[in-house]
Amino acid sequence: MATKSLLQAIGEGLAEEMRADDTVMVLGEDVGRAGGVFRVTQGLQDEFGGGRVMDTPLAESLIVGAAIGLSANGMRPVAEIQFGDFITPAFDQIVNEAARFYYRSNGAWNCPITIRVPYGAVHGGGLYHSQSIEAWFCNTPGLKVVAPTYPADAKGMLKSAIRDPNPVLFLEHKRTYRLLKEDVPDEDYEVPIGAARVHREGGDITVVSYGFMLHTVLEIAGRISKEHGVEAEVVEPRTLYPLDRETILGSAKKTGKFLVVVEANLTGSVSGEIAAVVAREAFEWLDAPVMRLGAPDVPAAPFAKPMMDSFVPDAAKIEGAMLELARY
Amino acid sequence: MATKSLLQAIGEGLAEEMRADDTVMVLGEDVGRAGGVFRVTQGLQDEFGGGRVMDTPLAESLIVGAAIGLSANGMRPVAEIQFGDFITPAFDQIVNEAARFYYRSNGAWNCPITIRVPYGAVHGGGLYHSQSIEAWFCNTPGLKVVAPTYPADAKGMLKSAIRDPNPVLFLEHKRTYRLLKEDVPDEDYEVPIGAARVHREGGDITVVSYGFMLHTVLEIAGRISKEHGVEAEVVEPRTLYPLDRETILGSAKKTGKFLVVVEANLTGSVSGEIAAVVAREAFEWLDAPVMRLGAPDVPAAPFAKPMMDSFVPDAAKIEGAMLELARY
Amino acid sequence: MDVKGVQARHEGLGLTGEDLLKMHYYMLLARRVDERSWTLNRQGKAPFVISCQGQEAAQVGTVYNVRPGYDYLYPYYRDLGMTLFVGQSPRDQFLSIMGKREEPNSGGRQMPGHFSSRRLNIVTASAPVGVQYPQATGTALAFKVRGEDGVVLVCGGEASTSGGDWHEAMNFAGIHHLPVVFLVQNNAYAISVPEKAQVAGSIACRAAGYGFPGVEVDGMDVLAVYGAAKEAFERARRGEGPTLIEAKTYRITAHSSDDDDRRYREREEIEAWRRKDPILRFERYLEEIGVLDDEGREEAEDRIRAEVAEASRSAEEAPPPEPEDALGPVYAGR
Amino acid sequence: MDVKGVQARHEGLGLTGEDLLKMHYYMLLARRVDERSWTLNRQGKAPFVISCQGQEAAQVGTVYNVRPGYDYLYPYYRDLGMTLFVGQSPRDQFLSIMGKREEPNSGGRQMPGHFSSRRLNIVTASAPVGVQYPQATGTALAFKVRGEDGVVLVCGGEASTSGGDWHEAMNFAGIHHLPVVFLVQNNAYAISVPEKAQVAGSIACRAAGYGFPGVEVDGMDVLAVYGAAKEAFERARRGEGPTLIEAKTYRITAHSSDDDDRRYREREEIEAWRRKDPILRFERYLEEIGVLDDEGREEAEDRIRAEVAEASRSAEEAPPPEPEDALGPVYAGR
Ligand SMILES: Cc1ncc(C[n+]2csc(CCOP(=O)(O)OP(=O)(O)O)c2C)c(N)n1
Ligand SMILES: Cc1ncc(C[n+]2csc(CCOP(=O)(O)OP(=O)(O)O)c2C)c(N)n1
Ligand SMILES: [Mg+2]
Ligand SMILES: [Mg+2]
Repeated sequence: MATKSLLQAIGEGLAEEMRADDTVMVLGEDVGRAGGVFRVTQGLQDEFGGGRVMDTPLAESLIVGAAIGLSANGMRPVAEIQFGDFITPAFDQIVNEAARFYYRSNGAWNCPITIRVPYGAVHGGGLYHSQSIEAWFCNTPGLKVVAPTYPADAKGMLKSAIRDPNPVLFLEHKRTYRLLKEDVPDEDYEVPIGAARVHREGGDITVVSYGFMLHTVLEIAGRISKEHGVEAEVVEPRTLYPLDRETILGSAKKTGKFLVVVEANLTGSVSGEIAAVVAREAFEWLDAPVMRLGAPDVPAAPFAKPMMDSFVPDAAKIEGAMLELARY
Repeated sequence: MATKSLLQAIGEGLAEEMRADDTVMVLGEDVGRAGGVFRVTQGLQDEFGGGRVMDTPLAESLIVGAAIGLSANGMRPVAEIQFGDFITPAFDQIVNEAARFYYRSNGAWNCPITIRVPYGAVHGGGLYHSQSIEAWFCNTPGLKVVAPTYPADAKGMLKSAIRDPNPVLFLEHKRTYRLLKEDVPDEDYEVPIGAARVHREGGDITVVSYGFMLHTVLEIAGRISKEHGVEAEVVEPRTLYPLDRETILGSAKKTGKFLVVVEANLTGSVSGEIAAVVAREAFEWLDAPVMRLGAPDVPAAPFAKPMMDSFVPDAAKIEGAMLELARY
Repeated sequence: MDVKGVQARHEGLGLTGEDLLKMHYYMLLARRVDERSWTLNRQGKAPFVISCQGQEAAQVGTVYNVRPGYDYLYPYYRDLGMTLFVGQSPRDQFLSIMGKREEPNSGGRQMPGHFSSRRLNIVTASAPVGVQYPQATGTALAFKVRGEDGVVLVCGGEASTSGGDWHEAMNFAGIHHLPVVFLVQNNAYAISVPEKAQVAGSIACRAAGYGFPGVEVDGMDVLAVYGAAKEAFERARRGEGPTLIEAKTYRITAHSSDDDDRRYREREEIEAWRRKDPILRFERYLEEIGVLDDEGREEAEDRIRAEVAEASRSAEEAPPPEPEDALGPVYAGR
Repeated sequence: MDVKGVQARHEGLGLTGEDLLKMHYYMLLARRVDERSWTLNRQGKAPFVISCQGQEAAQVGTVYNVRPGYDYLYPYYRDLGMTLFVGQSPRDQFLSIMGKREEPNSGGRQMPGHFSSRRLNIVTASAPVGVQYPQATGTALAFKVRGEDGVVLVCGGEASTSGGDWHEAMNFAGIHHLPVVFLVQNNAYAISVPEKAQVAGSIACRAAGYGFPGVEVDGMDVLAVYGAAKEAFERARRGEGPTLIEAKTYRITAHSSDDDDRRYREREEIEAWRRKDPILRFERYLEEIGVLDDEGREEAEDRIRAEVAEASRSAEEAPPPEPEDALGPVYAGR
């Protein structure tokens, strides 16, 4: 077992699946010789050749559409969208096509594709290299949307995604790519889609979060435990659609105080669905209103640092929300 | 004042705006000689000519993109997307472009376009002439999303949309086009964007709904008042983004019992945001969990009648939910 | 009439009299199934009909090159002539337009014309126009990656070339010399929008810009279409890449049973095209070369009539879906 | 050297010596501003740089036909040579790359290269490649609807032709004979992806398929570009419709300051292209025809150097945005 960054873990997961299964292919912009703009696919073209690791034209609808067609003819493609902000041209192929193959053909055709999507705000990315795009895809039955945050989870979930007979949108927060390393098993393993993870147990409040925000939440959970004696239970959905309602509700009922922290523009984000589920199903257990924290409803993370830093929820805001909830 | 159907009211609103303002144009598939597949634009090309009422190629990204470009050069285009299900290719131009013109140019460029979109389930429409697409667009600051249900509201809101300096997505539920007629003022008037409407006052429960579901909700509200003495307050958001939180919360606080009814696949629908806002802001007033009712999480309305009828929430399900809430 | 010169036409294409009769059979079958569909619609038994009428030559002439169950097919909603040829039955089509439970495309979930058959390699189709093109290139790429000689046939109307998906697919197919045949059935209208408001320049000519052949062919002439498609399929099988075929044809019916085409086109125009009916034209040819006479035609008609009547009757009796069928299947299991 | 023949080139295009010096000035200015940007990047003052280097002839040769503030411009992120010409200043560019509050494109909201100026009719640009094309056709349609003779210039790299938006716009422009000039700066790479994996056939050739002229031009030769663009703009003004220009050029720098181009291209290739540098080439021409001598070049260099230094200095001093600036403006008021 060696320690790996998120980026390394995903790259390894890809390589292992390609070694194990000839039908697994990678396609996208700059994924070949260059190894991807984030270097996730580095080395893959050398190992597997240009036929199985293919640079596509700059055409996202084509990338996903071709992946669908590959899957209809026996392959298991992993498509990369270079930045989540540029997934929009592929929206039709994802929500109207891939997600509906199975239902519309009454189970005759399925669509085993994985779409890897780096997302989230980074300094200097500006409006179009920063968006949290998950809400666009979380009202689409037939699609699975996963967003693991930690390296070992990501590798195991990538394997699950590739082996899943359904289309899976695989979100990778750019700011977590190299943020930390952790032990990643050497042997083959899967982390199931649809199962949330409890990172930290606690009886006072529940905080649900994912992506870069999760790191901050965990940091603050540790701090307020020490400084204020507040024990936060921190739950990472890992799969955003369909949700692991059971784990989320279990924690909400246990603590009676619930907060969702997302990096997305708050209104219309997946935080709404999570909060609504808790407000409905854990009502009798709630000792405080279900709270949410996210980015303001402003187009997206600005380029200039002072603006970017005030746009993304920071440690102070998150700590404020957690303590407010704890003290409610 | 004459009585008009929703379809007629919208058609008239378009004609009046075109008469009043030379820069208003209509573009879309079949909007010209044929007058639109639903006949909303009937007569417009005869009156205003092919230059101002233009049949476009079958290319939704082009339709919205061209509308954006027209607006950048002094025009006020009204683009029609033939069915909401086909708005997906234009997703990029709407959420990444139109909605962000103003912010990204620091207020130098705005984008005064209106995008008319028939949506919602109809018998025989199948998966691709039926979808409730609103959630895709309700996480996008810079965009306004409106969905009026009644003829007079629709005409007044269409005028507001066309005169608004921002991009407005104007949703029209197909099943309500000819469902009823009501008095529509003859003189010029606007119905403001961003203001909900209370259709029926009541002290027992609040039901928020829009589109075809709203008609059923109102019908049942009348029935359960007579049959069960339950007085429902029925609130129509009319604008789905940004929400009129004040009116919605006012009603929730008044009744303490809150239900949202949508036709969309429930999970990830706008019902989540509405419920989350109420759960947060009206917590102390709530006597029951915030409830939601929508279509099951199944790709979309099927073609065959028995399946379609079981997919869309019907009177029995809605009545059941309203009574369950009232009796909570 | 230079009978020898005429005979040379199909012989030059390597077709026997039997081939010709088979082509004729499927063209006529498609037409009669389609006509019966409108009757069912008028009777209130089929809520929606979308037709192949006028396009049978384009469809059968092309699909005649397909190896059913091996090559892949992305038909569009008018391609009844194709789906019948590769192995769907008239009864299947009637089940579909009546939304019956055992309808093979979708079990009553989708509107008619959204063909699908895993067995026949007909990839499940949908309504958004043009989405099939990128998918078809991916399917062709799979053949290429595995070194197989399968071909992918992908179809659409002329308006299906207006959206970005068509272009992205043409470019990708051209870059990788993919074994895909693009068949555009240009029937002069997209619902009400005439070709001149839909297509700048020429669809067939565009292929040159992507570095592969594009041919415009008389879509009312099944042999002309067959000849162009034969070359395209052979090229694809040889690994030489894609071909674009633009078949000039005409939609004889309204766009669908929901459309009233009097709003946007003249009756005279339709009548003029009816005189170019691809089936009548092919029958004249078959008569001229002595492959079909009055009696033979009657026989074919009778056989098809009986087949269609029985299929329609049997489909009408089939049960509708159950309400609960709406609820799935949403996700495939592992 | 046939000086007369050489002189005939620019004279044949109706250009005076003054025009040539103006072109030279903007090409050199763009280059020097760009070079300075990399310095600021290395100094940690500018987080992101994306370059025009190598493409100045394509840019200035084309934009020289634009009437600033009347015609509309949809530049892409490398088009510094254009935005300087129509009226943005070197200081504006430095403000932008340093994300300063008074930066004119976006007030520090957008990455550099996302040009915008209401005053100069530069429509606000974004990062998603290709979205500008449909917008440009709409802007051209507005001119046409109002009967004005404005022209819209829209630009992109060769990869911007791969997405559907480019095609949808080409088709629409062709159908309505819109006054738009499509300039594709084909610099052989899209980040790491070489042209052969990006473009099937030929971009310039594709215009024929849409029924309007497409010209391939040597993008390292400002006069050749100017000549092609002049014809295109005149055609557009006469109401005859669009033109596609494919300028063959080369990206001398890495894709951006975030890219390491050693991963995917050889140093020798870059060196070979450096020898075709459009500025050096133009200077040789200017010398040959006696419009520029060593002294003149020195003077231009000095003037530009001073201008750039002052602009950079002044931009560095400008204040950054305030944190609260992030919060708006989201919606325009009525
Ligand atoms: C993306 C998309 N936009 C709009 C529609 C609505 N629509 C269905 S068929 C059609 C016309 C298609 O015309 P064409 O491609 O020429 O085929 P034809 O029906 O003439 O055979 C339109 C506009 C659609 N199905 N998909
Ligand atoms: C829709 C979209 N997909 C991907 C990207 C990421 N990206 C930015 S520039 C670029 C390459 C563009 O190449 P080209 O059009 O040839 O222009 P060049 O940079 O070579 O001048 C890519 C892939 C993007 N900006 N937009
Ligand atoms: Mg057509
Ligand atoms: Mg390039």
